[in-house]
Amino acid sequence: MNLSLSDEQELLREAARGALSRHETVSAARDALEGAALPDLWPMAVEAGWPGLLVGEERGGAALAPFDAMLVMVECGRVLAGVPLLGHLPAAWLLDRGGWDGVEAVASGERRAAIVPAQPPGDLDPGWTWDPERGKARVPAGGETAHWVVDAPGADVLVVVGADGAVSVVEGATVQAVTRYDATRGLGHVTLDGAGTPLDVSAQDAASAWYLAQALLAAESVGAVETCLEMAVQYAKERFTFGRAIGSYQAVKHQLVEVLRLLENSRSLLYYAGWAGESGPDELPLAASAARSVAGRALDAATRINISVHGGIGATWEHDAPLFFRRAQLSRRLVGGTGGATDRVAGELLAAA
Amino acid sequence: MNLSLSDEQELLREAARGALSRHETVSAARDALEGAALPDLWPMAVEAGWPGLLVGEERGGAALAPFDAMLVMVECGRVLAGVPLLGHLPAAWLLDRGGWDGVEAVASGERRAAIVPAQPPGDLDPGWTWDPERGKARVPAGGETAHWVVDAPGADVLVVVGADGAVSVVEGATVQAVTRYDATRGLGHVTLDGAGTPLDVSAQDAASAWYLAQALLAAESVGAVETCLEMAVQYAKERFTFGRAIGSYQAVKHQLVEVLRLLENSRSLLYYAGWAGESGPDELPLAASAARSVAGRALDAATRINISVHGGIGATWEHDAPLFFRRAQLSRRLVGGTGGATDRVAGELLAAA
Amino acid sequence: MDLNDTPEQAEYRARVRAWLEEHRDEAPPDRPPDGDEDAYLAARRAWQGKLAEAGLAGVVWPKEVGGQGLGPIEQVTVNQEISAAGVPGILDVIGVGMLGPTIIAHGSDEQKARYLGPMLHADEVWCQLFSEPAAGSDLAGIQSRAKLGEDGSWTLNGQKVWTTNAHFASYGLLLARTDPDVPKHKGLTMFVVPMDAPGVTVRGLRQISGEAEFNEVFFDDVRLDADAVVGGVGNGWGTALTTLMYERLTIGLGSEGLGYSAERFTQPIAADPEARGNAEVRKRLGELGADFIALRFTGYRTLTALASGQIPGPESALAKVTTVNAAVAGTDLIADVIGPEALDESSEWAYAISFLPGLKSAGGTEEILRNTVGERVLGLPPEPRLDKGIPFSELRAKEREATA
Amino acid sequence: MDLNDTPEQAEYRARVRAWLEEHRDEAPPDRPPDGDEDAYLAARRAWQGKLAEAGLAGVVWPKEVGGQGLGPIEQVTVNQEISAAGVPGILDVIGVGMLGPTIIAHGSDEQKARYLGPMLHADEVWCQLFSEPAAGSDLAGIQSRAKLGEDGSWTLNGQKVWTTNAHFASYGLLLARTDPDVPKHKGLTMFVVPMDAPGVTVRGLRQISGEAEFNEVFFDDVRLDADAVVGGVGNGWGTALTTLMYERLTIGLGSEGLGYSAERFTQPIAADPEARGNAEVRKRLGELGADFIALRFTGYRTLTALASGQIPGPESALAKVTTVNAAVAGTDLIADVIGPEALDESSEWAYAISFLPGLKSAGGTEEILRNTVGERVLGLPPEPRLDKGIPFSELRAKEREATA
Repeated sequence: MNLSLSDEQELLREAARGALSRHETVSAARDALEGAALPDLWPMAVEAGWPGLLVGEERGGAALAPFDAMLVMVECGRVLAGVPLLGHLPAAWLLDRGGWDGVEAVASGERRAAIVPAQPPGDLDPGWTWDPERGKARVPAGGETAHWVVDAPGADVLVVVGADGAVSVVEGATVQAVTRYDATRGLGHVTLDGAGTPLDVSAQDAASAWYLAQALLAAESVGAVETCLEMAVQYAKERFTFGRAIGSYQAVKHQLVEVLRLLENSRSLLYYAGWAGESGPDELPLAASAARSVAGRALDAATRINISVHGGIGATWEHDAPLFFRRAQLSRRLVGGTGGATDRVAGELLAAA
Repeated sequence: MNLSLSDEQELLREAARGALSRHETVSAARDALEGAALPDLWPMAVEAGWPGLLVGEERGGAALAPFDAMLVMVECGRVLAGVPLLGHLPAAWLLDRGGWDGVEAVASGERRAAIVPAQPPGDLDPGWTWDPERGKARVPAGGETAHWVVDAPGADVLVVVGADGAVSVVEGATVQAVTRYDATRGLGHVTLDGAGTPLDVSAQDAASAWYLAQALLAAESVGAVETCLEMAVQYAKERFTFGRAIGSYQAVKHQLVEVLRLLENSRSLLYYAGWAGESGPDELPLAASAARSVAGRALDAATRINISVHGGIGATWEHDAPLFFRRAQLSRRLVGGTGGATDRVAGELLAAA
Repeated sequence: MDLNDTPEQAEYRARVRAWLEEHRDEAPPDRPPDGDEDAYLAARRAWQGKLAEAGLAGVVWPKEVGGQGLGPIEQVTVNQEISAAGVPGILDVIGVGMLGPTIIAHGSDEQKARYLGPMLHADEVWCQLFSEPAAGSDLAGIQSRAKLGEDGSWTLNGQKVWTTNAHFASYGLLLARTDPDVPKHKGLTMFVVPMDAPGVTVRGLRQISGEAEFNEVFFDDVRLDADAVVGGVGNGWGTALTTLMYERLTIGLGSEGLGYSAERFTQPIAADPEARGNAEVRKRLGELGADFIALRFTGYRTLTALASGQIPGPESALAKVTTVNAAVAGTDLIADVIGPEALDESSEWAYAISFLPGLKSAGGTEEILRNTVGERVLGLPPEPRLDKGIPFSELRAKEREATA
Repeated sequence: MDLNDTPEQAEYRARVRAWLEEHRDEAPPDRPPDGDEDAYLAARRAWQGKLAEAGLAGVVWPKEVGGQGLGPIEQVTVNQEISAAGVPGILDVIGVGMLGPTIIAHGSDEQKARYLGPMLHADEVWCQLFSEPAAGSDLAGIQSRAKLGEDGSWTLNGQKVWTTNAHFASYGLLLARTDPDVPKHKGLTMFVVPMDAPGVTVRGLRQISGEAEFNEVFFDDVRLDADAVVGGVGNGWGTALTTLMYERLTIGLGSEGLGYSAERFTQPIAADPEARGNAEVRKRLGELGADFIALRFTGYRTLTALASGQIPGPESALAKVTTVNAAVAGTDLIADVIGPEALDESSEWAYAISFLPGLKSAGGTEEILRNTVGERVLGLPPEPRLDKGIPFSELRAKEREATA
């Protein structure tokens, strides 16, 4: 029993924080809302070796574990960095599992991949479902256009999980780029014409890719919660009203502690998801869904509380708090939704009962 | 536009409070948990004219409106009085509507009635449903035993709403008295052998009886919330910690204000339900369900917060706070449940959209 | 208990309705069309002028200052009929609803004669200059400073924030500190400030949506005449309390005015067969729907109290808490049902999602409202106050020290 | 990150498991059967004695006082194996877990020699005599008074409350005020009190369920010898902090020990085909289930910190908040699904529903926990303290005045 980070993991995290700190990602998030182009952080990611984090060494990757990738996502989430790892990492992992020819270029980041994921069968629904027009997984796969696919715009390779969990590789699909509310999140409507190359992976692998995405999104959310809590605590120490720092009032203090409580619970579940991703595949559906569910709730609470602790100024365009709020609003409705993950927690518990 | 009480209503309320104050109803609620008999409050109710509140004058009743009955229920709820009006009043009202022969004796209180209610059709379910083994309405009528019928034990006349909303009068049914958690609430499992006399009322009347019961339960809950808030506020003024009255701490103060907020919302909805019960029958399903839903939430919050404001002592047998908590726990699961009422609010809104 | 109009009220309502029926074609649209904002404002000013001439503005103002001398029920009747007719109401809600009544209560005869008529007809729109960046919940902690000159005029320096309509207002009612060496509630004075005076700068303050719904206003050596003082030098706090009371009243009667209602949040769910049968969606809709319906009746209760001569207390502030929280629950639900498309910036839902976090603090944070209600309504003991009786200048020094 | 045992840990676990396997038949049932409580207690004492002899009690106590000198991971391993074997653990969790370590840290050599052995073997069970009716959240506000006599002995008067096991304990560790004329944290002293001393009265205190899970203890001129003092006269607060630290540790490692888990709340829903397909039920189950799973891993994190020599801070108190709230959500859900039958007094659910409101305040109210974490972990400024530096006797007089 030892949940402390290894020296390598500490290094990975420090390096990520350092690399990201050289970019003005938060103000870029604001500028992007007004149409400015986001800084291209992919070269930085490539230099850091992130594209190949989950690809085997013999294929040019770093052969690290999901938990390591989650550590990187936490750092990206802390600064709202628009690094398209949420789409790339599960895709690269599947391409590696399936022994796809071009995986080296994906691992090196020369080519960027994105997953068009599908939600694995659950206790109530025996079929695979995917995102139709909403951010939810509830219509059986088979439609021609997959909506709201994260990181699809600009991806060179799409890894598509279809009905019955079969996976195929699609190059050159038509992707309509869209932006919704959080301009740092690349989204696309992907039109599939069925002309993919089958990838030799199991349905279990396809399922793991879905849960990996849930865990990565949970980690990214944890990072954003950390920043919101730090911002709000700092302000609560500095802002005075009625002769006292506002953080000395229970109404403020207890809300901040509530964010901490949700953050600690989310962190605990990142460990679970990380462990399951490496050593406990049977528990991955429960672990990753629980992490997504609790981190999603934490993100929702943290971004709202951060604004309200700041009072009126927290709800202005020039403040950073709304940028995190925008992140929360969109994340909650992507890749099956926070609600879908919560439902899956129940489904896994019920199936095991 | 005038929502103030009439002089007659003020009098009715004062009289109810006065009559109830002559009984030790709260300590009786505690003693009853250890098997003591509850004081028989029916003679007091008879003397006050409550059994005939909703029966026409020509049949010996007071011909008052649902809102008047709700005012009496608020007072009963304030002191946890075990007066079986929740079963009697809707039953008496239906018997009056149907021109039942023996209604005078019911109006006078010489004979006590109780309703075996059924939930009217909603937007999703075209059929009538009633309480099966749970406090919920979800199994089509037609079973032989209706469980958890409020005030059934000791009732002389049962008014049974059956499948398709037909109503019949049953005398001498087999009633198995049961007690669950709140010993002031008479409950019975009623075995129906089908030998009732049809009562000539419309399905709309049968539906109104259900919603009347919802409104009465809402009113009774409002009374209990009032008492809990008063208890907690009083204690918060008197109890000191770290040199200050605990009510001066925001954590305590804001919780008490939250109870007040829920209470005020509940009171507002009692007006709506009262108005609809008298003048707006089309809105009664929405109004009564909304009142039940919000008052139920208020009761849940008020009873829990009352205990926690009192600290450890609030969770002891000798304290009154747990008796109100017990009331809340059971009420929440009776007559379709608070959750059922909330669902019905949604159903009415959706049906009207 | 009666939800219906009395015969007199019904007659009044009929007259209001008839006038609106006859003149609705003269009304501008409720929201500016894309394009010329100046022209739109001019049309709204003209429309308020017509409403005022017809007696549909300043309903509760006394007759001697141009009002109708009627009660809150008539005011609500007018609001309801205007809403039912689908036309916009008055442009200067803040002036006519809150600042005018303050001048009526505390202003000099000259001030009343000069300002109230043009305000009522929207020839001159007003703005409220109370809030400051460093004085949020603690309104009395304002730092804008007016210094008395030897000639009896004042020189004003400072900054205000959250100022609605400042960019086209003619006048502002401003609270400034005139004596920093007494405890903070005592050294304040209320002024009328011409918004075109030299040294006044207005800057739009953008909200989450990107729209500038408020302004910041800067004062740089702005000269005010002696007769700009409203209610007496050093009496600013008492004068401001009148404004705040009318603000509460406006909010208390206007819970449906924010445009949120049970019906609005029901619509998109009713249109979605799967969502309308989903137990979790229904639970959330049922809870927030019941809250909105409760607010409607809380409004009727407030009105009943007003009509019998009572002034609504701080408890009507709780209606604002319910409104904001139910609306947040509603937008959360709708966006969960609709998905990312609800977050399109041009969607009404995205607009509401962006608007609500700011509304939570507007007009007093939820925390301050709960404090006030806990102390004034429930009679709970106040927080210990560390700032009582201490000169304002000394307080500020302490603060700087604590955060250094 | 490794959830598995190291080889050494695995070997230790195997040894523990083997011993339990061999001796499980000697264990009494976990709950008293109806009937003879004295006989049941005797069996539990004997079982603790066997566990102690096998090295499965006092795992983290130093070897020189009869413990094993091992670490928290071994302690948790023992807990897990005892739980897996389905046998009860030690009877005197409070004594061995919290009071023994306090005596080890602050007691005299004589006290250690006299008390620790019989405590470990449950020959003498202990109880904790800190809480008082008037000193709830403010533990230092205790009023029980010990006066020093001329012969060096003490005379104790006062009342304690929420005392687990007092009705069969041999000794209690008691905090009393020995000097009321200094500020409240300074005038306290810790004592060992024989529970059979003349003047000690124990009365059962019934909870919501009707069961007497705690006791009140009254002291009426109880005479204590000079050597009853633990940690020095006037040092009672510091001594008590050691106990509280071990209490936090016991709670932090024991989040699953209260018997609530995701699995437990899933069971009744899994058995109900309609409930398990209901979206609202699933949402509630999913949320509370995820919370319980998080608690399990929070426990592992605490253990990781302990194993590397860190002491868990006040943030582990948050685990208690999550536990209580998730358990309340769980019982609410189950009773909604099952209906009134879940409220039968003999049902496990009714018992939990009755138990949880008291648990919310036990070991510090949620409000106090949030204060502590906000100040110690987040570094937020404290509440203004009105009682600082004021002699206890004067504070009490002020209180009486304020409520008069």
